[in-house]
Amino acid sequence: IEEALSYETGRADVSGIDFGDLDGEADIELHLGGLERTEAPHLPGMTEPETIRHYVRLSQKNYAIDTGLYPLGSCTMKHNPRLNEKMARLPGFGDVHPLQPVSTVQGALELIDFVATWLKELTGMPAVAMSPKAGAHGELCGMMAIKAALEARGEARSLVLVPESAHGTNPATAALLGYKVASIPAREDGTVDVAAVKEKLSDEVAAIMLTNPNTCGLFERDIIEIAEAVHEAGAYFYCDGANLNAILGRVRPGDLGVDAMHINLHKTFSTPHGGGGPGAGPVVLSEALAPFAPLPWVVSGPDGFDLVEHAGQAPDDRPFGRMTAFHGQMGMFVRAASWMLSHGADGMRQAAEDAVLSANYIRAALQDVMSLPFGDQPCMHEVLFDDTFLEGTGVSTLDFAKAMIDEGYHPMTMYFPLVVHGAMLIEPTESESKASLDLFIATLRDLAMAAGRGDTDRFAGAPWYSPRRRLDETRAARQPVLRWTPPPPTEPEPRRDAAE
Amino acid sequence: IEEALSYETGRADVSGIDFGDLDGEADIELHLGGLERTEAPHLPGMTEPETIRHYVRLSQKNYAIDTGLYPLGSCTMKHNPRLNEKMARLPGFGDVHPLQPVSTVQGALELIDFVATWLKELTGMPAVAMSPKAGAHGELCGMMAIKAALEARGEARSLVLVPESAHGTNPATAALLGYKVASIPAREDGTVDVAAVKEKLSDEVAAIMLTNPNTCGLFERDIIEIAEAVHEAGAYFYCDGANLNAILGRVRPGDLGVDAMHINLHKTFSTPHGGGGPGAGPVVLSEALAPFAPLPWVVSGPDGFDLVEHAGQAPDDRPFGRMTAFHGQMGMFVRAASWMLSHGADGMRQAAEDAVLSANYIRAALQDVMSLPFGDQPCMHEVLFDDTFLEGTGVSTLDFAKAMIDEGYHPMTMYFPLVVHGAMLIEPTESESKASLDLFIATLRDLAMAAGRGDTDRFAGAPWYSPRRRLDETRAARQPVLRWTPPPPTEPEPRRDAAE
Amino acid sequence: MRYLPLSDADREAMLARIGVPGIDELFAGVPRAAWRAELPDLPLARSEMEVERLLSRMAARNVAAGSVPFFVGAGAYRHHVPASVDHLIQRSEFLTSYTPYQPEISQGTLQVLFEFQTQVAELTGMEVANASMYDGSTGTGEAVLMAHRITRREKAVLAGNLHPHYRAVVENLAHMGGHEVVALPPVPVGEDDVLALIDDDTSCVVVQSPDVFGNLVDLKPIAEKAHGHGALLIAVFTEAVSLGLVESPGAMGADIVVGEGQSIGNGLNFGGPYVGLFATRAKFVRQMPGRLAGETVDAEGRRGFVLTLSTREQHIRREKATSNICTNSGLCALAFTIHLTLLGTAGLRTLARINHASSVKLAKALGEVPGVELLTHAWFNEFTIRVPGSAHAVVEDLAAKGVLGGVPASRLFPENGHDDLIVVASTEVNTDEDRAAYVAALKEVLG
Amino acid sequence: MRYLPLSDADREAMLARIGVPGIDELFAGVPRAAWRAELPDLPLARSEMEVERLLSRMAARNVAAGSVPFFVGAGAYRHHVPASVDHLIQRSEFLTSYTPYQPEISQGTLQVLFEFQTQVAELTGMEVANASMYDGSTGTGEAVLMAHRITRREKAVLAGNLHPHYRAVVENLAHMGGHEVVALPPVPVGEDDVLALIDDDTSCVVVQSPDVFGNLVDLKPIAEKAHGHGALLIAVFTEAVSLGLVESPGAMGADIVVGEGQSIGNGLNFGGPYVGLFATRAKFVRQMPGRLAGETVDAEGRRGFVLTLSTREQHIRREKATSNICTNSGLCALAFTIHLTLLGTAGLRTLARINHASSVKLAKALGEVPGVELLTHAWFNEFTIRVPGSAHAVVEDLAAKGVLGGVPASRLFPENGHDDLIVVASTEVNTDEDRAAYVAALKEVLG
Repeated sequence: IEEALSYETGRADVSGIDFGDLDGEADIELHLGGLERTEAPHLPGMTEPETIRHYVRLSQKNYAIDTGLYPLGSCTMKHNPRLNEKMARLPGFGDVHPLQPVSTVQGALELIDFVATWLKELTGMPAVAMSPKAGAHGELCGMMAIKAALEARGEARSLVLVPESAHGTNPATAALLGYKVASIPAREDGTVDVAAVKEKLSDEVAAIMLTNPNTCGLFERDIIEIAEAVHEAGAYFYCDGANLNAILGRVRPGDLGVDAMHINLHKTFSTPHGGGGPGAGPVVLSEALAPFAPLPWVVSGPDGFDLVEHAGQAPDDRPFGRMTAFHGQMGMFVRAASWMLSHGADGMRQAAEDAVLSANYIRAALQDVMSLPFGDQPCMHEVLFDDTFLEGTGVSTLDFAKAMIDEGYHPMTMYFPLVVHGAMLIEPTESESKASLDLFIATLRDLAMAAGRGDTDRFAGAPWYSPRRRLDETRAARQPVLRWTPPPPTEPEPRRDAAE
Repeated sequence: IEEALSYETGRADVSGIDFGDLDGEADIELHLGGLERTEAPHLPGMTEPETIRHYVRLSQKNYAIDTGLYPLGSCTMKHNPRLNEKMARLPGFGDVHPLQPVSTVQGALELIDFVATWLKELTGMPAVAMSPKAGAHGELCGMMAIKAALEARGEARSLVLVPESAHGTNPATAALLGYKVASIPAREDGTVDVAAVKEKLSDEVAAIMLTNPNTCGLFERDIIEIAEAVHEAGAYFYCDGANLNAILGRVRPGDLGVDAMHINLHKTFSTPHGGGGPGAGPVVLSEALAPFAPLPWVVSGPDGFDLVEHAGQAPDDRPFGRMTAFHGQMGMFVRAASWMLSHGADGMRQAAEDAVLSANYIRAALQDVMSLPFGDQPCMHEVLFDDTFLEGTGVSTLDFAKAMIDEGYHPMTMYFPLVVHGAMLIEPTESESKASLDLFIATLRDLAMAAGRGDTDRFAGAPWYSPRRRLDETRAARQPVLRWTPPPPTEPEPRRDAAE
Repeated sequence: MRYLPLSDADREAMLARIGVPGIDELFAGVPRAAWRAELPDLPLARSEMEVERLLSRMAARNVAAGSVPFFVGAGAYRHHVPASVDHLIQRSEFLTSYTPYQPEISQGTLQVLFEFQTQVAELTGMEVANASMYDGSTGTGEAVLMAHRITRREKAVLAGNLHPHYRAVVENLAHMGGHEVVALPPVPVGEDDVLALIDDDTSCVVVQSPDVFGNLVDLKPIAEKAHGHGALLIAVFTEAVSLGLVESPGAMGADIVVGEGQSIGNGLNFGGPYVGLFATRAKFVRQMPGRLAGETVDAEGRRGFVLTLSTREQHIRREKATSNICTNSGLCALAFTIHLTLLGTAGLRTLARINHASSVKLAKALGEVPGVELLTHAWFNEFTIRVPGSAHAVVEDLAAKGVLGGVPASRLFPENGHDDLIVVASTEVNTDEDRAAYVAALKEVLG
Repeated sequence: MRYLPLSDADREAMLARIGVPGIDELFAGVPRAAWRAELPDLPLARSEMEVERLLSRMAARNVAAGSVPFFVGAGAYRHHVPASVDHLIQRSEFLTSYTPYQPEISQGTLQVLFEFQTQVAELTGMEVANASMYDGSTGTGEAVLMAHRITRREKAVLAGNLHPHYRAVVENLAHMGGHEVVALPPVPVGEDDVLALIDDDTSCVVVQSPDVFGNLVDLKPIAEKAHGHGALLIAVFTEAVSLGLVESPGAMGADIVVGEGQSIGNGLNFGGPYVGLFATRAKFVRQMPGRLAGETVDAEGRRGFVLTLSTREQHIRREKATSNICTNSGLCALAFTIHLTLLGTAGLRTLARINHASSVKLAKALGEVPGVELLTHAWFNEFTIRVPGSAHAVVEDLAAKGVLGGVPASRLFPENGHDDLIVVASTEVNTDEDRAAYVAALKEVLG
């Protein structure tokens, strides 16, 4: 069933909001200094029944964790408990203003302090900056702290080392701060070679940005050595925390020599992705970087909690600046706190183990029909396949992934990381039952065998059964249509009522 | 995508509920007098992620008002505002016990009194019994009040008059109270003939049960005369209020001589149908019947509200008994109150007018391709077609309705009322936009013309595109399978893992 | 008006299409005498914000159970309902769908009902269950009528400790339908004479366990006696969680089991909507009232579900129907099914044991308050205490101190003289602090 | 654990299939030195009921805005959000879906973003908008960087009355990126010297209207001067509802419009998550940061939507990307879109007028309190008053009396000496009683 745009069905003079008694208020004398709007924005209005139906129908065109397994490697699409949503909507959290007097938000500050404390304990790091709004924002925050620390030392280093397998945000973040990016190749086994790192290290290197576990689904086995080498060179170790889910409660980044790491609350701590956001990306910091953490932060004292919002309030610290207005993604903190409390120390560790177990189960069950680029070694919470098994079949990674849609699954992450050809990165998370994993495995085996048989029809045109078939992305980019515009006026046709 | 039964995927030893600190409590010494359960019930358990996905996927197999027009005549499937759901969940309404001290539930009693007051004003009736749980329960309540009133007069009348076009609940209710049912035929124009009523009236007649507007979508034009005749014969006039939506704010049943009428809060006042319930069926009563209203009821006094729960508390009244435990469908009262307040006197009248207008719009737009059994006269909030237009096409009313499913619509009410052949009763309600009505009309025109063309393939096998095709109802009734049972034990097969 | 999609321009266009000058012409079938020119004497439309403000103020005049130490039961119980349950029942596709008469596009609701029926049958220890009744009390009324149909007798015997509202519903139906009811007086301690009343005219014996005072009742001797006289045993419960720990009525010989399902998945809601559970033996299924979902296949041979055996029902059988009922408590049944699926066998057992433990702790603590006597010997999560003086006054005094301490028996049985009894429930939601607050408040009130 | 579907038996079966004796073998890649044998030093798993109790207690230690007369603004505003908005954004298919990288099964999210982009462009009077930023402050930072890219200059001029947090974000980015920022001091009354600072090195001028004190600013002369020097005008707003009544930045000549969308569809949430709105001229679209949804067709020629122009983005361009941003504020943007669709042009205008009226009433009433001076002459729903003595103390005293009366300017600008100013907002949620309560409390505090 097709669903038109609100711009095609809505009407500017219709509203789904009544103002009741207040309607009269609108007639008051204006104090706008002559700046009244001259041209009204064109906003289609709909009554509530129309609005509900429009967005319910649109929602039905989406895939979601609640409707099926979401094997997107590096994205950690896990179950979002409904309790978390309920807690975030308590008026004491959801209906509190960021600039209310501190005396009226003691519980809110306590909540932030609570999440901070748990994040520090889980990562073994002494400090955390809570305000970054998402993972990439956290990266920016961490790298800013590094830059500030270097500046405090009077050094202006120019280079950041980033492995080939890194998320694109890593080099983009470094570049945003004016750094040049030097790429480090991966070893045969998919990990970063400590020798390759040492080779690039110099007094021009500000930091290395490593993802660990890395995007090949492997733990960087030389990480401690790498960290030591980096520190020896006077540089800092930024760790991309996107894959924290694999090691939660088992390994502490602080024990590995990490100086800064962002934490995606929307991955590891189950705050919902919401079709692409909002995220939340607190950054844990080492002793060396802690003094440079950005404003604001929460402090606790004998009279309760307080907020440090200005540098003048914290004479012993040297905050490098402010990442955003206000205090960070409070709504996400509440959800994460709910998840943390629910799991506890034992449940979090179990979650990490189950995530790793499930990824390895998929690896073991598919290795004979798909291909593992780095051989038969255990993976962490995600397993990376390449397209060797599709060679000569006429089926591409993209085709294979799109064919999964017809089987009722969201595709895995494709063509990432860049270090292997035709990458397929699968992350089941700890939220899937064994029955669900078995069905997923059976489906992928079936597809892999169909590809092997040369059943290319099933792949080339896929998906067939989704709300849309393959979309022309080239056309979208070449002739961008980024908003609705009114259709060109046509000759008025003789009026034809649908009812006639 | 298929979804297995919870009994097939759940596991008795799995739970989606944790008890945390309370787990230890379970080991306490028992005080059960030796009545501990010997055989555990077989209940499949699922963790929360599994449960959410199971029921989300099941929900996706349902049609709903929120997903499309629901043209079920006599059912009044209108928009259910989300505000109502929010209000019903306020802790002060949703988390209050029916037997708390009256001093702690003053707001709850006020709410019941509020709804009662509005219902009385809207119907022009002096009293209302709030406790009936649904429409049919309200009928039972109203007819009990009539029986009680007759008994109080020392009369034991034996007969209830019911027109052919009545809902099945009417005769069923009369029978439940030991009455014989005498049927009254409809006139050519679809209404009840006052002469036919008078002919059946006698001192054995306890009541007439009339639906008004009736199930042919017509207002009973002789209703006042009928009421007078009924009263003259010493009988009472029970009005089935299912179709109140047509006349809300424009006609008061109390002005028509009605003695008792139930009100479906889940129809006229938009409390959600929820896949079949819960409903709520308060009954308004005339002066003659008011003293016999069942327990309990709310009274207001200088010190606030009070509850009359026992006959002894109301020496001047003669309650006939109790319809149910506690005070009725409070949760539905809150939703109805929210709808009433939102619409106000003006909005309710407008809703009724829009409902009538929309039904007539459909009538006017389809009358040339479908067939109206009672000619070209205005209808109320629903329009009745018969299958004359399908004669000779090989397409039945059922086929026609099932073909609507493939077009994305829920079928209309079929084969009811019984007074016309192959009835199709369409009620759009006031919740549809003109664009939505136009699309519905265009679809039905298209189907009617396809049937006329003899395009029987489109109908005979329909629906083709729904989660299930036509289901074998005969088999279901002949060999009833009303619950899951464990599959018979089979020879253990050699273990075959899905992963292999 | 935010809920009405037609604009004035739409209305005019539609009237033109219909061919009438105004809306009044469409009401031409209504006798002029019945037309109301003026609007109802009620306030005009209000904004969402205003409605929210008004109703929130009303709600704030109630003491929400969750805001105080809370021990009220006697037919409705406060339990913790997981957030996921309320989330799922608010899915548009469940909330705003109709009775699943068109099975092709209602498999969601139908499969849920099939799961529900299986769960209820398992829970009660019976073979089949229907898709739910309005609530426990009306279900009990229907059970008695069903027993009359099966036995072709018309006398029901009611145990004294049946919930008085349930009894009132049965008596009312019997009175109105011309049947006989013999009801015993309530007996807070000890047993009543229900066995003695069973004779060859008896259609059914109706016994509640846990009863309204909290006592657990061994149904086996009653079933035996009833069956010996060709009568049926109707077992009633008001606390569904008890079935996780207490012997099932089916195992004790009941023929029809009926009860209130509110405790699982549903909030207190000041008494409604609730969900009546109704189960019986397979051989009685065609005499069972209410809606039933059944398994079948579709045109392609795939398993599917439909409403079935509707030839029992009013919309087909009219005056010959088994009941006039034509709704179930669908959404409440859905909540019940989801919550019970989350619990599973293991979770229900733990929940039941925690409830029992909670009430045992409270019973012991209250029994040690000077002047208070614990009357109940075997119970699940509810029991009865005797206090010096008026129980009604004690409960009011407790409420004034912020403790909702139970139901005075005099509110349930105003004519039976049990003025010094309080029926007290304690569930998994009650903490040690709640119980300590009760004990402290009671000491103050009595002291 | 209720969220973990694997049972111990499942785990064993899976380990066996993998062919390892235990879970530790799967962590073999982790250096032994980094293994933690013991659990983190944190409490163990808790039940839903316990978590609810703990977090509810924390929440209860805050004064919820809706529970008191509330007039706090300065970058976040309390408006009424219809219940339907929150219902819809909680639909599983919106709430628990990922970034719509697979357009075939993400048309719901993509079409919403396309509607959102159109609405934002219309609202701001611009040609195109992106699919949202984290919030208004970070969006402002991105806007400045975008202006640098377009003009190939690196000096930004900030008006004094830009929200100080926004200014801090811009300054931080500039400092870290090696760019120049010239920022003027705040000017509660009158105009600052922004015009004088624009020169041929200027990349952009950043001006907020309504500004942080509530003043409306005529952007036309600033746009003219900026354009004359080849610089861009970045117009900032923190109150999106103002765009329903105040001249659009686009109409006044802005090149980039950026602001906070929280006011529409989103609650206060103690500062986040919010939704940044970002719009510009069509010719700058390839320099725009953030996600974009675009229209195209599928293999059958049907209209559909995709994420597009991603060659600007980090996952393709890596260090050459326009920004490192890789999320938007999807769910908040959805709430914004739904609420704005409910409002429509007519509803937004009425809402904006009601807001203005609400603040005009309050401004007049407060201005009549002895000792209080109303400083703002032209405003939307927020204005600044001068009180005798410390504004900080007055606000605290008001809070103690149960009125949240605004933000002391000293909290915003601690180093600029405006210690006697309070920034006060009044919206459609404020009633006459709220305003009367404020006036009364203020008189008491000052009296």
